[in-house]
Amino acid sequence: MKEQERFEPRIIGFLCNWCAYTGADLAGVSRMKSAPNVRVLRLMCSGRVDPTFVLRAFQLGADGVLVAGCHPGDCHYQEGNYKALRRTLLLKRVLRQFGIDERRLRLEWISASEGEKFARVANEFTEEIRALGPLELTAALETGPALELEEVRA
Amino acid sequence: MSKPKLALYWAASCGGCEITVLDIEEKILDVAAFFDIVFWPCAMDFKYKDVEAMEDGSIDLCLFNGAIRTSENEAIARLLRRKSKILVAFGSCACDGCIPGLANLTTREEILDWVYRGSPSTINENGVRPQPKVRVPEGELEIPEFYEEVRTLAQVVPVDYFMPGCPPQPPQIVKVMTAIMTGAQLPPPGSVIGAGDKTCCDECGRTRQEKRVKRFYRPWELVPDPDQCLLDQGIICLGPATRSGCGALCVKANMPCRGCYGPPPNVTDQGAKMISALASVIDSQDPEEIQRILDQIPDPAGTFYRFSVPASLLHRRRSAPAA
Amino acid sequence: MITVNINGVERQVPEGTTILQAARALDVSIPTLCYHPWLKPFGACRICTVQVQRPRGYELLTACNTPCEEGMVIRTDTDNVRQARRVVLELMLARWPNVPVLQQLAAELGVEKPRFRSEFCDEDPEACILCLRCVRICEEVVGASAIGYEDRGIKRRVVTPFNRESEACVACGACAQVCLTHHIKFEPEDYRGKPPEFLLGPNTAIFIPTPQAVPKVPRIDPEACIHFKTNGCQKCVEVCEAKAVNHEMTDQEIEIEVGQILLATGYELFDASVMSQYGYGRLDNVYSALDIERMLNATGPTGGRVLLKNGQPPRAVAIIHCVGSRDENYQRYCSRVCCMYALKFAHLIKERCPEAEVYDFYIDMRAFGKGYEEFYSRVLHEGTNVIRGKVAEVVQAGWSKQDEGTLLVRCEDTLIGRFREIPVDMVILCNAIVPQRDAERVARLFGLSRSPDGFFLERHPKLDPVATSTDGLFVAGCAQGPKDIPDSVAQASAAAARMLATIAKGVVEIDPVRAEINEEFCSGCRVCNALCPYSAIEYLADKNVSRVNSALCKGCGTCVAACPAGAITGYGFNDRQIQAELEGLLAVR
Amino acid sequence: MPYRVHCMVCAGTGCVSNRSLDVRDALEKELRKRGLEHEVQIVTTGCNGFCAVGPLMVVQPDGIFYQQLTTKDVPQLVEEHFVKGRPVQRLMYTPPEAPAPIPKMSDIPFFKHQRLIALRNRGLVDPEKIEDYIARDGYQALVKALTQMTPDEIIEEITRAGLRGRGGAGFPTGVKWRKVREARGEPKYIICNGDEGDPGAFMDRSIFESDPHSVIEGMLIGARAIGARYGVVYIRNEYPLALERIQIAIQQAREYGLLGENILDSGLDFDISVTRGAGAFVCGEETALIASVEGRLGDPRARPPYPAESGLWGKPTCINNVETWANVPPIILNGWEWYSQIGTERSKGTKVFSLVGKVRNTGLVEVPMGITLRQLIYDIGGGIPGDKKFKAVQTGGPSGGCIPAGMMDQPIEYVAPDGKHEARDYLDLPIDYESLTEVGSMMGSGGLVVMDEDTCMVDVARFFLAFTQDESCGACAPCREGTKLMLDILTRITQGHGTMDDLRALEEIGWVVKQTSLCGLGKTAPNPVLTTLKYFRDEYIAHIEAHKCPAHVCRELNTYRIDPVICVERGHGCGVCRRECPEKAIFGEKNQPHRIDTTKCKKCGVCVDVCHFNAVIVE
Repeated sequence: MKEQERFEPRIIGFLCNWCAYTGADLAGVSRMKSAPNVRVLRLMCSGRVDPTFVLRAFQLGADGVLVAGCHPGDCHYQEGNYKALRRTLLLKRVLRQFGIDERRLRLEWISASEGEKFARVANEFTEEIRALGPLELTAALETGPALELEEVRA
Repeated sequence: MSKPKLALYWAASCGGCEITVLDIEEKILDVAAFFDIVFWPCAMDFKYKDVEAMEDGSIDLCLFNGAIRTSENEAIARLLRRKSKILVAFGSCACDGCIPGLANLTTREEILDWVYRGSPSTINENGVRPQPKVRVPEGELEIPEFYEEVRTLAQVVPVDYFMPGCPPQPPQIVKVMTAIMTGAQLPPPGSVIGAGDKTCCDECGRTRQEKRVKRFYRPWELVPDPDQCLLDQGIICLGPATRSGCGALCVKANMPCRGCYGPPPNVTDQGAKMISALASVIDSQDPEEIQRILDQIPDPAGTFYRFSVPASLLHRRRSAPAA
Repeated sequence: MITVNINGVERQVPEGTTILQAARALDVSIPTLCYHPWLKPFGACRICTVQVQRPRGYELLTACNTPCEEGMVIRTDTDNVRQARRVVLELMLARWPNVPVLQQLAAELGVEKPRFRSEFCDEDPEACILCLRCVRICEEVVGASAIGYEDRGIKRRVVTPFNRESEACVACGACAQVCLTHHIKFEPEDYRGKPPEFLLGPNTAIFIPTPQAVPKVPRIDPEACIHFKTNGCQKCVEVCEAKAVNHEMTDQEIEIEVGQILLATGYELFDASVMSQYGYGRLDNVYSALDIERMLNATGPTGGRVLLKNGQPPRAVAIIHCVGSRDENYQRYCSRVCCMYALKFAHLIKERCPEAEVYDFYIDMRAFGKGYEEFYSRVLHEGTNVIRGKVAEVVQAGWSKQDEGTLLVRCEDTLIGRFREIPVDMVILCNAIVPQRDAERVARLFGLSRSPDGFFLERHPKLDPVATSTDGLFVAGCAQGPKDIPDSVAQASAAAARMLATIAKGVVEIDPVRAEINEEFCSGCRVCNALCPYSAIEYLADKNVSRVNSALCKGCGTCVAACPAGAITGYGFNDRQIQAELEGLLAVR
Repeated sequence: MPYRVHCMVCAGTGCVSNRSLDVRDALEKELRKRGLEHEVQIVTTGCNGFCAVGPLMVVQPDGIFYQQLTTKDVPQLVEEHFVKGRPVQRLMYTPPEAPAPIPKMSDIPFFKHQRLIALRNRGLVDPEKIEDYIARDGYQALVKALTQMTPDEIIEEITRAGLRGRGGAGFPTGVKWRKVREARGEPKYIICNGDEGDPGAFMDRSIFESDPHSVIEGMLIGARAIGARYGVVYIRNEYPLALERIQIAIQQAREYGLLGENILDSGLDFDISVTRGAGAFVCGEETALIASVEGRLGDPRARPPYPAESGLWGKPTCINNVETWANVPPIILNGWEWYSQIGTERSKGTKVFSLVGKVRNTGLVEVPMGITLRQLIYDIGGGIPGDKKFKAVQTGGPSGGCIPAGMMDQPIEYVAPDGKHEARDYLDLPIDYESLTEVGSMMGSGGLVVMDEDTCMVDVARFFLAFTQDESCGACAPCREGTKLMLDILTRITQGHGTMDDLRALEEIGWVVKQTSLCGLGKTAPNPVLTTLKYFRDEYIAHIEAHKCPAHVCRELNTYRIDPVICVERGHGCGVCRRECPEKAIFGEKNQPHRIDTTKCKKCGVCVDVCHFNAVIVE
């Protein structure tokens, strides 16, 4: 496959502000090479990641979603990461039932000092999603996304 | 001045919503008196051509229940949209896809294969399958096309009001009908009527503790305490993520709410919200133990999206099932 | 008021005053024996006889119980009075010649030698002279009525019913206190099983526990105080000018609205008896560090002298470090303070028993503080033997006479690589410092988590050691981990400073990022209540909704994600903002 | 058909112990045998007082007095007296020197000099029948008091009558009643003190046994006067018959509505309960008695407060002796003038004395105040038996003193009514409260012990002091220790080890115990010793210096000698004494004079008793 037609996966990365985001920042500061496919979204805590966001990301065309939080016990808010862990485990089962490969959703613990780990995870995850290919979730739906009457109102 | 015209139609659904209209007992007489029922194929013998003969927008109120499964459903949906001023997605099937919508978790091929070959009660040696057009001695027969997926009414035509519930409860119907009949000011188009803004918990009345669930039980595994919140007792109840309006009927019968009244106002994906809430209250920090607890939920998608697969963000399963 | 004439002096006295009281008011001395200010006058001894003029001559009456009458003329110094008192006294001396109080009275009244000797004569100087003050105080003041008298006439004796120990006796010692001849003794040792060191001063029911008690005020011991047993007595109330005694006072629970709390609940000493090999609580003369601290204290049971159980000073003392600390099966951490106080003990014992031999068993001598190392070398110079090795066990020495009572300390001296068995008289165990027994309950009460070793978890071990994860809650001293006094003081002042800083600011700043519940959509399902690590979300039962305490909320957003009704908005990171970000991120292919 | 003859058989304790009831039964059987049971009524009465000659019977209406009856005399008596109408001389009472028996009871000197008020119904009523009492104007005084007199008038009557307490102190009863009436506190109590602890005194017993209703009526009148709600009869447990009779009387009074609620619908609610004394002499003292009634240990307590203000259960209480209560009905019935004529100027009415000791007619006599000792001992008492010389009389029991008779040659003080002192022989001393207290004795309950020359005064003093010492409650030191020490001294003197200092000690200690003791027992215990010391000091000195007991009562001081002449001439050396002597201290042969070895002789006195010829001389 030619360089430019190669499938470039679009990955959304929900990073917790205290550890993962700082780690990613450290990776950048330390000039570590990491795949640009991970598009970062900063949240105060991995506990803030609502499964709705993950589904919304897939629905909007993301091919993979990375959730990164502090190591268990390190969470700035004590237990936020544990909640992320539980939600992710349940969400993976539902994704499987919706025919979406659960590997497209990945949960990682990255501490503020693990810039190198962030880079590694970003690269690994990008290759993994590339292998899985595009999700094309809504291609078949003629009418496009469900008519969101709520939007009308909001 | 002639009476306002009322139309009801029964698309891809169980027909319960037709019956629930009658469940408003003697009030049906007021409705009949107020409205001129121009199209109710389930109750009286109306034909398509009768509707096509009407001018556009002449039907004042159309209660459309049922999801869009076949081409016929789509056609009549578009027809009634054209013909009626107010089109109401009446009942969960029309609003969120409801039980028929669960088909989106499988494919068209798997359904037909199972019905006409796989199910233990089918005897179909030569694998006959129904075709959209078939020649028979009498002539050419046509049946509607069986779409790949189930869509909600709003995913086919713009809908003026959504009235959730499987079926919508008679007291809610009475409230809506009297509002219309008395000419009360109607809410802005697109809003949900016949239900509350709060969740089922608001009408439930059971005492609830801080949620710390160590184990999930299936409803048949224990007789729940009638005064304590079911979720506290480890029974999965979708009450917290379901719009109020039914008066928590199921919970009052000591059975968990399954979410038929659809998501509450601020929630787009009812299933996702329930996953988030439920996962958060699991009382364990060890991954293996969490997995063991989650194993106690045999069909997560079916449980959390029982009534809202088509309306959900993922809408349907991707064609190729995962390896 | 009535007027009476005592020895020629006119005097106005209120109705009902007895002659004795009137006389004492005029400080005319009248001898008394069976009279006691606390008791109703009884008139048993007749020593207080005075002469009252009567129309037909005179009458000898007892002053203690005869009320004054209008115009009564009383003489307390006539011959008849002196003669009557002398002979009555001689009668009593005939029966109890050696009772000091009678002999002293005899000297006063001029009775040289008792002329008579009764057949029932009792030589005992502490004989009971039947003044019945004991019986009366037990009846009238104490209200226990535990003792009385039996038989009649010359054979009358003060006894407990059936001469058996009376259950009614509340062991208050009142009878012993008023007994003129100390016939009733009061042995505190075996009484009421109080630990010996409390039996120092008089065992009254109201006492100052120890000279250094803080606050140094007397307090009432409910088990000993008669009032709580028989609702009688309350003499302390009567005598206290400041009227400060109040028996109804009970513990009160007072609730104070505070903004900040400093948890300085301290530590507990590890129960060394669990390590049976050291024999604490089983062998004599095996003491824990706190026992020795109490013994060395000047106000302690031995007045500061280091003594064995048999009262002799020890010839050899063993001090064993790390009892329960740095131990796989008990406490893994080091208790930090034992090494230094062990050296202090060694120094003090050397000072108090110069010829005693002191052995100090340690693993690593941790003299980490300022001036600690210098103290360690000084103690070494004073001749303390230090042996590096964990002590295996302490056993009773052999049964031969001269070994009787000595203990053998068995350990492996890792410096010389040989097993050693050292005979000592006394063993001092340096028990580990462990969290308070109720630490679990206190932690949960304050929503505080505990570090693996059970002490309270500080916000950050290095950067924020005195604060905790909850704002306004601070921790200092051994509650946060074993430490010695300098460190504890430092932490305490740090915590105080932090609290004062917040108070000084007067305003609590909360960062904008936090959550808020829209009560219109919340149905009180309480899913969010348990989630919040800062217990910032409380459930309002009456309105059936939950509410976020914005002062406590840190804005982590966990509850926003979890709320099934979408009723919680997280400012700064609400759903619509994040949705918009998602759409932006995924807009470009 | 009414009875023509009434046989009043005495059933007092004395006569009953002499089997007077057997005589009654025999009489009854005999009368039935003769068919006379309808004509002759047998009445068992209380004690007549003449215990020396019991069992006795008085045949009414002619008042024939039979004495020392036995069942064997009954047939003759019935035959002679009841059938033939001739009284039986043999069974009558003949005074010692008198020529012939005296048939009529009223002529017998023992009864003639008496004046009966408290004992007015003795021998005339059956104590167990209220009807008999009513027949003798019983309860008339109560009716008069309830209907015609106000409580103040009752008190006025008693006060003017001059009635004084018969318990021994002689406190004016009227004054006591007024104090209790005016004292604050409800309900009020009245107590009948029947403890009578004095040894040898049995007046209260015989009042209870012969006429219990007079006590009840007296208490009812007292209750009306004082406004008392409850009465208590405190009676010695050692008087079973008296206890039974007073209980029967109370029960009968209740049945007749004379006790209980609204008595004779006069609005007076009053009832009497009986409490039995536990035998302590000290419980005769009022505060000790109250303690005993309240169930507490019978110890006296200091006074004031007097029982009048705070007595039983802390309420105002009036305590009077049995005889005092018995005197009340006659006073109310006959008026105070009648009563105040009897007795002396300051001691009105009569006093019942129990005449005991060395006197021929021992028994119970009720004599007017002011009678002299001589009349009492000789006229009534019949003199000293065995023509022994009268030595002294002890009055007032253990609290009283001894009055010598033989001091003729020395003028003896006596306070005459006009307050002047006159020298009179004590025997002619009119007995009343003041006279007896003057001579150091005390009226006391009325015990009168006559002593003849064979009585050793030191021994008498020791006997009475031993009693009070043993009965001392032991609460206060002087009485407890003093009486014991005095007793030790007296015992030493009677054993011959006394010294002259002992006498001074006895007086000193006696004085202190008398002056400083808490209650009446202690204050009066030394009286017997002090009075014997005062009047019989020579006997004490004899005991101490001569080591001799003039009356040969103190055995350790006696020496026994056999008169050789009598022993041989009359006794022919019979040797009885030699055989009987437990110590084998007598030697001698038949027809030989016997000799006592004084070193072995334990002075037991057996030889004196066994020698028929009085050969043994005691010096």
